[in-house]
Amino acid sequence: MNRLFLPAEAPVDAALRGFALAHPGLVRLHEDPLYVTARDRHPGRRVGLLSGGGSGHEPLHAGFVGRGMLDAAVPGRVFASPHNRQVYEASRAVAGEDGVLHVVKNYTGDRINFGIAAERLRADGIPVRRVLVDDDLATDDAETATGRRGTGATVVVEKLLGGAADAGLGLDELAEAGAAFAAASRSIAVAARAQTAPGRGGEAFELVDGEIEYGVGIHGERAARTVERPDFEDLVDRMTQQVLDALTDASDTVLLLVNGLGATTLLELYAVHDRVRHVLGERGVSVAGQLVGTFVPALDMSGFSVTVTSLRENWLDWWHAPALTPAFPVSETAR
Amino acid sequence: MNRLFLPAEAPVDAALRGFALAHPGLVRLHEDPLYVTARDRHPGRRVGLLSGGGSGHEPLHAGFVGRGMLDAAVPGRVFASPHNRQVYEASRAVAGEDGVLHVVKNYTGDRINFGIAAERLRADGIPVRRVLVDDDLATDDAETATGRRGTGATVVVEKLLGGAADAGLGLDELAEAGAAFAAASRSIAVAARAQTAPGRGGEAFELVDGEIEYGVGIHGERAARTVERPDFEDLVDRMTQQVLDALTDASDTVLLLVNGLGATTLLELYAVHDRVRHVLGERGVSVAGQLVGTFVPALDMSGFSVTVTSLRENWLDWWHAPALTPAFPVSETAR
Amino acid sequence: MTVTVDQEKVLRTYAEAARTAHDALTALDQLSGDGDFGDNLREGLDGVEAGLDARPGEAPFAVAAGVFLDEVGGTSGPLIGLLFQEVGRALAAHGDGREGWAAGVREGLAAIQRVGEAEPGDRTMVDALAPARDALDGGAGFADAARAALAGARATADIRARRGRASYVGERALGAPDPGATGVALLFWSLARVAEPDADLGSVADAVGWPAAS
Amino acid sequence: MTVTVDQEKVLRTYAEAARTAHDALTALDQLSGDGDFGDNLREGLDGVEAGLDARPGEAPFAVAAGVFLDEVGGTSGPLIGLLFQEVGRALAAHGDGREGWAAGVREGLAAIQRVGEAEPGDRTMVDALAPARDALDGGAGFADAARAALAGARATADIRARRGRASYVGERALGAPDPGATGVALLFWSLARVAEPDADLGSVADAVGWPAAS
Ligand SMILES: Nc1ncnc2c1ncn2[C@@H]1O[C@H](COP(=O)(O)OP(=O)(O)O)[C@@H](O)[C@H]1O
Ligand SMILES: Nc1ncnc2c1ncn2[C@@H]1O[C@H](COP(=O)(O)OP(=O)(O)O)[C@@H](O)[C@H]1O
Ligand SMILES: [Mg+2]
Ligand SMILES: [Mg+2]
Ligand SMILES: [Mg+2]
Ligand SMILES: [Mg+2]
Repeated sequence: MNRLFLPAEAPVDAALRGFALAHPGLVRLHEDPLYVTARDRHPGRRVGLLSGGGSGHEPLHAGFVGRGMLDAAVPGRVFASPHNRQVYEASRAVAGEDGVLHVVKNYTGDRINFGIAAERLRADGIPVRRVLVDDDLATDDAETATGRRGTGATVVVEKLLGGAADAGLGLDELAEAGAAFAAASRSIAVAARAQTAPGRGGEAFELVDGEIEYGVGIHGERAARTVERPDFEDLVDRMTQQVLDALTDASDTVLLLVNGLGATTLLELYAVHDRVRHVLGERGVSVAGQLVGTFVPALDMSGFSVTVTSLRENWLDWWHAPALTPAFPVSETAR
Repeated sequence: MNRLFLPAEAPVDAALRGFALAHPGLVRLHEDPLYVTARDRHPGRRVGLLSGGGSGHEPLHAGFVGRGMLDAAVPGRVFASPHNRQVYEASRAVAGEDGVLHVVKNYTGDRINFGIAAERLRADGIPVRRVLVDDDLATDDAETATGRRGTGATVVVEKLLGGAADAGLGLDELAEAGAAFAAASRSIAVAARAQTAPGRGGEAFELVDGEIEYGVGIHGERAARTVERPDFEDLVDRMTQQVLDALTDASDTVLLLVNGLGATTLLELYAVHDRVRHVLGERGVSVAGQLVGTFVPALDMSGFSVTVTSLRENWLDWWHAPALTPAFPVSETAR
Repeated sequence: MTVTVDQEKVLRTYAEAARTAHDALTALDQLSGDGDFGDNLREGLDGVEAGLDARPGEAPFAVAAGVFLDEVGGTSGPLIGLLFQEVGRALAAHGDGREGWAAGVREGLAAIQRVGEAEPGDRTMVDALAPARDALDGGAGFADAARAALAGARATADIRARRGRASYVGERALGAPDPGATGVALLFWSLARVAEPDADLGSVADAVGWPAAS
Repeated sequence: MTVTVDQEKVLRTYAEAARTAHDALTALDQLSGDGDFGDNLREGLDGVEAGLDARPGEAPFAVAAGVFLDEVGGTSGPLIGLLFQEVGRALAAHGDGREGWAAGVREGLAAIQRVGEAEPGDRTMVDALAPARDALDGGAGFADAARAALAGARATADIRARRGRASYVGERALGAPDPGATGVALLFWSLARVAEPDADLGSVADAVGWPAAS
């Protein structure tokens, strides 16, 4: 049984049209090739900020297009990288006086397609750099050449970069700042039910009763480990401890993201948040900003992730800098 | 298999704590009895606005507490009415010089408990009136004394009332305006998978392969009709037509809500929005404001609803009036 | 004539009656509902007695209203709380006599109907309250009002389910009275016991009248 | 000496070679991938010929780069597009001769490696490009560069899967060369055919060398 309500033809195109119709004051749609750009831009911004990747992770990335965050977002098909031409043309459309910065989640397809676009831009004389987001602890294995996957931290990196770009940083400074944001961020995710497999319907993988996937990705890859389901409190404690332990240079002030993977309700996410805060409090970590909600899902998977970004001096100004986008909570910027 | 990630003890209390910790600048938590209030309030507001109901519909209602919308929200347990004492004490806390207005979704339990609280407030000399939201077309049956259920339109009514309250309307004017908002709103919902039954886990009801529930409610009641699943386009067209046909005094300018029931992704909801707009365009209806997202879910049900509110003169000012809450999209008010 | 009735004594008598009737009320709610009415009423009135002990200076029905509105579960708890609230307000306004009680029951029933939207004949506590109100409004004394309430409650045994929650009950509960109506009738029984101790009203068991004496 | 090479003729020769080699390239990608490489290369070069016909004034490799970067599918399409882009830029900067080609291949390979992150020995088109670059950088002529590219491509038949996408191939593809390396070697074969028509290079079938002549 396919539970997804999507048109048979070109679902991503339809969704992006519906998205642009929902936010006419904030974004502009470009149909061929497919991408969206922000209608408004801080006058101090010298570098265009662009991100993109496979669809099925909404509101990422298009929901974060707008003044204060991304200048453009480029969607691929569900769980598939966008074409380099989309990235290339969107980049040309939003490049600033000091070029364009690509925010790329660490997946082979995205690396190649963004990389090709970057080569084309360089050939055109447009300066371009890349920030690679690779926060997922489940793939933190020195053996694999591919490195950690990019997951929830993307929204944190995009917000911080938006604030930094509006502060007038140049391309190289911005690329270095972005690399530092990503390096200071780690995540871990669990799932109690797989997402719907987009093509055939049905669940992408089966879970045995009473077990959960520990360390699941956002494309429905199974986790490396299927574990017996712990208590709610034990599970959240373990995830939070693992993330904190991995941030070797953890400062005592952090940004926190409690992220739904699709079908997990706000009731659950807020309860998780309450427990994560309890653990952070016990470890003496203070939280300077937090997001709780569905920001980087894996289609309609039941599960959630916890992301912590260890803050350095002056990052907080960029976090709280104004941002007006379809999906970034204004309450994080309005105080 | 229970897919919900919730503590075994007092999950709603935990979630509301986590909610208040996530939005410290906007809301204040009251733990006994349980409710939240807004930290800020338009100085021109003379009437306190309060809503509440069973939990499992987040972000409703707590997510709409803040300047420009609700002054307080009162959660019951999952799918159960709050206790009258919660409503009574929250109402006392936020009543204005001209009393307090209750926004109540039409369910027996909510009617009784809000009604009892209203009697207590009256006994204390606090003026109180009620706006009943009853938009669900699936229960539009002259036979039943209970009337139509209250569903997605609640968020529309709460936003319009917030704008009207900030414009300084008195209690009676506001109650009449609220009744008019509700009367001008109709919804219809479909589901392709039931929500998780909170107690036992597992799906609250089973669907046969290739069928959907047409006219489902937000507490996991089955719909009156299980129908063979139409094409995406046919389904959305039928729902939209039904809602438009039911608004006997449909003006040619409307507010539109495309609402997810929990597990339905933004990708889907935006694709639905695109199609609804197509149908509205064909019928010559113009859309003055729209919300697309998960605003009034039924826990983690897979499905969506379409709500249309037929606009009267000057309602649009109230729709676009500033609102700063955890969940109402600022883009609807920022243009 | 200005018979004044000791409010606290009425409530303590009612509490004692609820303890005595607990098992019968439980059985009645098992037949037509979820079986908690006996508990709700007894524990609520125990709480009222504790409140009266703890805050002897306060108006007894205000104490009772607070307990039932804030702490008692089930549909009946807060509805009975509303009755207490209105009785308390009326006794304060019109004195502790018949006039005060007539006004309080009238206002209390009106509030219960505003909130619960039940009509006489729907097989609810309204079926005990409406005859009592009519009796008091017509000038009757406390014992006659109690007889009217008890008769009204007893008559719910013959009401066929028609709508609302009553409609779920079906045939099964026919022959047994509505627990809420029965429980509320005991308030009038208690009131008459205190106000007219010589009136012939029978025992609590007689008042409940169920299970029918064999 | 300043041998200049007709860019357009190189591309048309390459297109003809891709048509001839289509079935062999398809078979190779069926062994080690998803079977679309033959289609991707042939349709891409057909598109380039159409572009050359439609816009005769434009620089041929710029036209070819646009088609491969914008329209050709698969991993190989845009990577070959990058090669065309850099060759086009270098020929414009250093002239249509050996110097220009040496610079273009060097820059193109660098771009492909920046983007695709493959090293020589990973069983990709890099294994044809790296020997060609080395030959041209070392002062070799076009025919020698083509021989180096063809030999590099042929040698991928013996590369055991080590990492990345190559690791999925396993034993099954051993003995058959990498389709992308083979397809890119045909560019150098075409270049040499145009620049040094008298050199002994053999046919397209000889160049592909698979299935091995029986
Ligand atoms: N809408 C109503 N109006 C008046 N009384 C009602 C109403 N609904 C139920 N009751 C009364 O409540 C009694 C049941 O109370 P109780 O057992 O405490 O509630 P619940 O059914 O919630 O368990 C019924 O016997 C009836 O007399
Ligand atoms: N990372 C890479 N760097 C360079 N070349 C690569 C890389 N990955 C694949 N290739 C080349 O692409 C060829 C396959 O092309 P094609 O069939 O078009 O792609 P796909 O595998 O996406 O279907 C391979 O034979 C190999 O030569
Ligand atoms: Mg009961
Ligand atoms: Mg009960
Ligand atoms: Mg292939
Ligand atoms: Mg392919």
